[in-house]
Amino acid sequence: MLEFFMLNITINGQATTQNTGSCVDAIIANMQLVGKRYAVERNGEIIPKSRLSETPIADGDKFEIVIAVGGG
Amino acid sequence: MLEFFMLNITINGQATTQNTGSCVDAIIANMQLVGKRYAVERNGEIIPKSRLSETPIADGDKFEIVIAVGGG
Amino acid sequence: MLEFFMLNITINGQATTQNTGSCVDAIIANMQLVGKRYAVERNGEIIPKSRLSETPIADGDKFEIVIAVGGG
Amino acid sequence: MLEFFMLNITINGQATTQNTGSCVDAIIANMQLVGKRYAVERNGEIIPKSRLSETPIADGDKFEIVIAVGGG
Amino acid sequence: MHETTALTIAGRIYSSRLLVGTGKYRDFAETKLAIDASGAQIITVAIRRVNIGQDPTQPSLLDWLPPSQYTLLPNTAGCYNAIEAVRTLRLARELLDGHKLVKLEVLADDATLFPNMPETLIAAKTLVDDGFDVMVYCTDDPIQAKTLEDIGCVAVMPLASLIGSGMGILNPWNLEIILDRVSVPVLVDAGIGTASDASIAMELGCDGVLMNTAIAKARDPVLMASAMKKAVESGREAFLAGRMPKKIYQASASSPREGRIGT
Amino acid sequence: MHETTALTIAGRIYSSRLLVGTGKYRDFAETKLAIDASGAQIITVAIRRVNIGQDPTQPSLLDWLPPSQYTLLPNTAGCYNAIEAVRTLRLARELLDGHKLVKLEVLADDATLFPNMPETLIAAKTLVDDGFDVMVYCTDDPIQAKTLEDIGCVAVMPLASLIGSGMGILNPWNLEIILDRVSVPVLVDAGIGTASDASIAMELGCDGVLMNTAIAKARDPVLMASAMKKAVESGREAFLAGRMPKKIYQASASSPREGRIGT
Amino acid sequence: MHETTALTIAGRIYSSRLLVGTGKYRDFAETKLAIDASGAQIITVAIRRVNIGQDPTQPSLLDWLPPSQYTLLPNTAGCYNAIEAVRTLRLARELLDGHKLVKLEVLADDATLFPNMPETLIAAKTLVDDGFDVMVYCTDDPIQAKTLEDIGCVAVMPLASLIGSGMGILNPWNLEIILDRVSVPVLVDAGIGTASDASIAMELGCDGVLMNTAIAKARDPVLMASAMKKAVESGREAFLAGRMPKKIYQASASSPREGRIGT
Amino acid sequence: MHETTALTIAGRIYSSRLLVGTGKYRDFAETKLAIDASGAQIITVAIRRVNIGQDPTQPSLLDWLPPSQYTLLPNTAGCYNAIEAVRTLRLARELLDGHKLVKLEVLADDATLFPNMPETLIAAKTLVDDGFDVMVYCTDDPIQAKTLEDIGCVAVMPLASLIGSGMGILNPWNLEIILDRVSVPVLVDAGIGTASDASIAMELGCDGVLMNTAIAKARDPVLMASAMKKAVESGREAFLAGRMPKKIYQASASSPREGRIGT
Repeated sequence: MLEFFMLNITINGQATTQNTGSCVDAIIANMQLVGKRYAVERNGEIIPKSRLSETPIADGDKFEIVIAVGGG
Repeated sequence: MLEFFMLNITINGQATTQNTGSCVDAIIANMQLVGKRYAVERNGEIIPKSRLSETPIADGDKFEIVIAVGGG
Repeated sequence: MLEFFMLNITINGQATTQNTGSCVDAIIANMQLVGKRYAVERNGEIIPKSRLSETPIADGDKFEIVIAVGGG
Repeated sequence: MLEFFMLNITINGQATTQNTGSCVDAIIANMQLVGKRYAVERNGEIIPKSRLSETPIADGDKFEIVIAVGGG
Repeated sequence: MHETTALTIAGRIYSSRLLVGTGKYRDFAETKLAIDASGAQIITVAIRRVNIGQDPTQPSLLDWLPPSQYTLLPNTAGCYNAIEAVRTLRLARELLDGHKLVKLEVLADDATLFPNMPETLIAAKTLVDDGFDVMVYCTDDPIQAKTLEDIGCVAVMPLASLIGSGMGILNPWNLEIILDRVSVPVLVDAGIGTASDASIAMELGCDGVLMNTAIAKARDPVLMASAMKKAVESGREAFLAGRMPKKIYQASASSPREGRIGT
Repeated sequence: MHETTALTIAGRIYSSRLLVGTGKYRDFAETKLAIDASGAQIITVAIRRVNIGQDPTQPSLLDWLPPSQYTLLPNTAGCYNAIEAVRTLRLARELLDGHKLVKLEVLADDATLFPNMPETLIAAKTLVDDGFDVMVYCTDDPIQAKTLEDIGCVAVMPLASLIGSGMGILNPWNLEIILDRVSVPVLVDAGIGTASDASIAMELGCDGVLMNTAIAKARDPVLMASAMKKAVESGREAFLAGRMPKKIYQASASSPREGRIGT
Repeated sequence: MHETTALTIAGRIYSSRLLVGTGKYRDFAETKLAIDASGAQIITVAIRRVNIGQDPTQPSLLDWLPPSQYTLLPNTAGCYNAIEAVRTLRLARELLDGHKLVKLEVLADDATLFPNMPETLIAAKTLVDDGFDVMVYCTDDPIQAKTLEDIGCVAVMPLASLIGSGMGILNPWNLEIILDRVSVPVLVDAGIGTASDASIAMELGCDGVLMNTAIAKARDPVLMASAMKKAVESGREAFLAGRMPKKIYQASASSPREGRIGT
Repeated sequence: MHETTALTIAGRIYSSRLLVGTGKYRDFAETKLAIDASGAQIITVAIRRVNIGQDPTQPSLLDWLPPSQYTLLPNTAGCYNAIEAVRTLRLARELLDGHKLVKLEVLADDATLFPNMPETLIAAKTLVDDGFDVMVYCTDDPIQAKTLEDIGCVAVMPLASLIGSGMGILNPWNLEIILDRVSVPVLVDAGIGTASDASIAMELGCDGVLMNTAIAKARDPVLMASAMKKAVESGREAFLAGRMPKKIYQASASSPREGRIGT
């Protein structure tokens, strides 16, 4: 019944889960991006970094988490 | 009082007059275009040649009467 | 002792022999060029066709016999 | 009778005269080229600078006296 | 498509791949002589207001070049937006008794006569929906040329260089991409200056060439028209014949290397 | 001289300004078909040793292309110095019963087939003194081209680019100086790759073009020969017709600016 | 505008007129060395998803090229419509703490990476309204380049030739019209292959050049970066110095004609 | 040889690959400023008759440009045959105290200033036998350039285009053959018009560039001299760095194709 308490979400196109009640900053922590430069989009809307810790994750959320890479 | 019975119209951007009750074919006749290739637009709408003789001129009508000329 | 009666000559860079006493037209005949377009050079000098039959071959003569071929 | 004692010479294409007995260095002095960079050709032959003072001028001598100028 | 020998536009076959304009000539007689020397079957005409008061007894362009003998291609030269262009071609259709084949050109400004692509896309859509067979003057942008084909235009006609400039083909590489992408006929329109410009366009694989000034403003327009006819045919034949490969610094003798006389 | 319409070389008039070589074809039949499609009247041939042992019953080049129908132009392809070249052309004269018109080319090396100009000048002098009418392959150096005219050559033939390279005209500016300086016919020889290259040479004012590989090594030599015929005629007509001036960023409308419909 | 010596974009002055990309290098170390050799102050970066599972302890691009030392220019490479491009740049702005200067490029397809102009116009309008300072990759269509300026873009960046092609400037004439029409900085973006290509762009009067592949894919990227730095400075100085006029066949001696020695 | 980084002529090493002339400037002050801005170490001078009656108190060219600071390269500009050229350089050697490094140019005529190659070959042989180190102005004929090397010239200097024309490099293909054939330094002499022309010459692999008019007749000669210094360095570095290959219609993205945001 564990999954009963889990949220099914998508990060960068990949399905994964999070504990209910956690906020978006938890994802950043899991990805070890704390202190790095990144940006987060949830369901097509950008979430400012300042709000990540106050934004609860909802079941079915789709996240895009991006960084800067080399490009022309 | 003659102008009282005249219609004020515009042909190819120039103001002119026509007798009340006349149809568009009268303009073609005046311009001696009968038997030539031309096209007539009244107030932005094309009048097929076949309809010119049944289309009465109204006061304030704007006509464009065109022919083919040399062009690249 | 046969070679005693033969002349050693070169035609188009290849060594060959001719009977003593024969004239240049004999070479043309051997090469089956009679009636064709060709030119003959002996030891660097051109021999006019008209003279081939009166030009005896000498031992050691070097001949160039040429025709026209496709060229740009 | 003065010209009797003078030598008729040509310098850079212009006719002029010099006193008899003078050497080529006199020309250089007249032209105020002393201490400058120049070269002297007499009748088509170059005279080394070191020899100018020991080279007497002869009547009819043709001199070219050149310097360096701007050029591409 | 660009490989076939006959030029087919909107289902009709043309033996000549040279299209010419009728402007800028000394008079109608010269126009007629030059056009006939060019062998062109499709000729462009402009649509203009009748000048009130002009002598109606004078022969007109169409008296010299009757629709019975030439495929007239009314253009929208002088139109600077989609609305003007559409109005002009609807008048042309009425004038030519329902004629559907037209040349759309929407210009951006007088100084360059460069195509206004956004307006051109709008006008093309409107005209295609209205049943016209649209040949369209455009930039050499391969993407928008393809869009014009997708809209339903029957031919795309990128400029070689500015109208009336005679600068020739400034960017053959873009033309090559267009030829690679577009299935309808691709004709170079505008910028041809001399015969070799037309040959080069055809050697690239273009389906045809449209020109006016290069002929009309040559010192001898009729002779230049003949030159252009041969140039287009020559370039087409060279394209179909398949040119030799270029060899950079590897000369090869045209005569056999063997059998040279000895020394 | 370069303005006249007929091509006159050594006092003889030719209606075709395209000269072609006879090398590199699949066989004599293709050679003959291509040459006839080109309309060429002057065709070059090489002089080579008879291969001892070759089947003498086989037809030869001249059986296919008899001197009675074509002006044969023997060349010295493969000669690397003046002596070889002179010997070769004397043999050619004997072979062709006193024929005087010849093409002199003295090559520098196999890799470039570039003209050896010092040897070319020597050979040209010798041949002119010996009564030949010399058409001479040379670099595009305007000064030495003029020298060759002064020596008495009947035509100068600068290379457009390396023989067999198909690179086209690499330096039209030098050709223009040659055309300005030289009175005898100037023909572009070597380097033509496709039809427009030939058109461009003629538009520059050249009196003719000589080519071989561009035709023989096209995918379809006979069709390319036809393309070249039209290209040379087209370029000549364009030259005589006088092209429109180039206008840099000054477009001018081909349709009248007046009388456009109002809005 | 194009005459001034300092490059000003969105009110900020840059001493270097060379902008470089950060893609295609062997590693970050080489990227850093090449960028510093180029003297570039503005460098483009792409925005991409974090690869889940990638080692987060590894240094990232921005560790090597910190925003404190370079003006980062996030681009939309890989976006094929306006919506993707706008989303990407909004993420970039968040990522770079509100950074407004961005490079918009909406590509048409993978094969050409040609700009999709209709989508580019839509995205540019949206981004300008959203407060971005938009530098925009576009075709060399002078009309649409002007439209992009009118929309409020801070720089227009026409391609010289296809991205990554190294073909150089295929149509300088269109660039000249753009420079004549547009007041905001005009930078050539894409297609530069070697140093002289960059010089030529600057000699035309362009305000700057943006490149990536020409440096990253040279045999020695760091040395090529230095070459490009000098090429851009050299071309700019030549533009400002005012080149001598070209003289066609009118040579003039560089040395005085008088005073040569007699003979 | 052309691969080495230092320029060595007649055993002496030069850090600058730009050689400049001293003619056509407003005055000696501008000449000096421009030459110093160019960084040139070798500067050409002409040899002329002293004007009788000219003010001897005025400073001369060599007072501004002393042989102690520059390598003077006396030329034979204005000489139209071998004899004049040899006489002129012997005077130069006397004038410069036995200086051996000279520039030979034998011109054909005033209108083109084109090299007279036959006379150039004669003069080169005479001068080499007389102990001179001869740098020789010549045509771009690869065969005669090689002959000049074989005669013993220390550098060959083909023209890019006519002296003073500013037309740039008209035939890079011939230069490439020369670079492939000749081992002594190859410098482009004459015809450079702007900075990119010099870059292109160096990118081809030339060992140096000699110019005069392009700097002296720019609107701002001193700034153009600086541009030329950077252009030559830039072109050389690009040559050594090894440019990316050109890709014809095969664009490749500069940003990674993976990891773009989903939609």
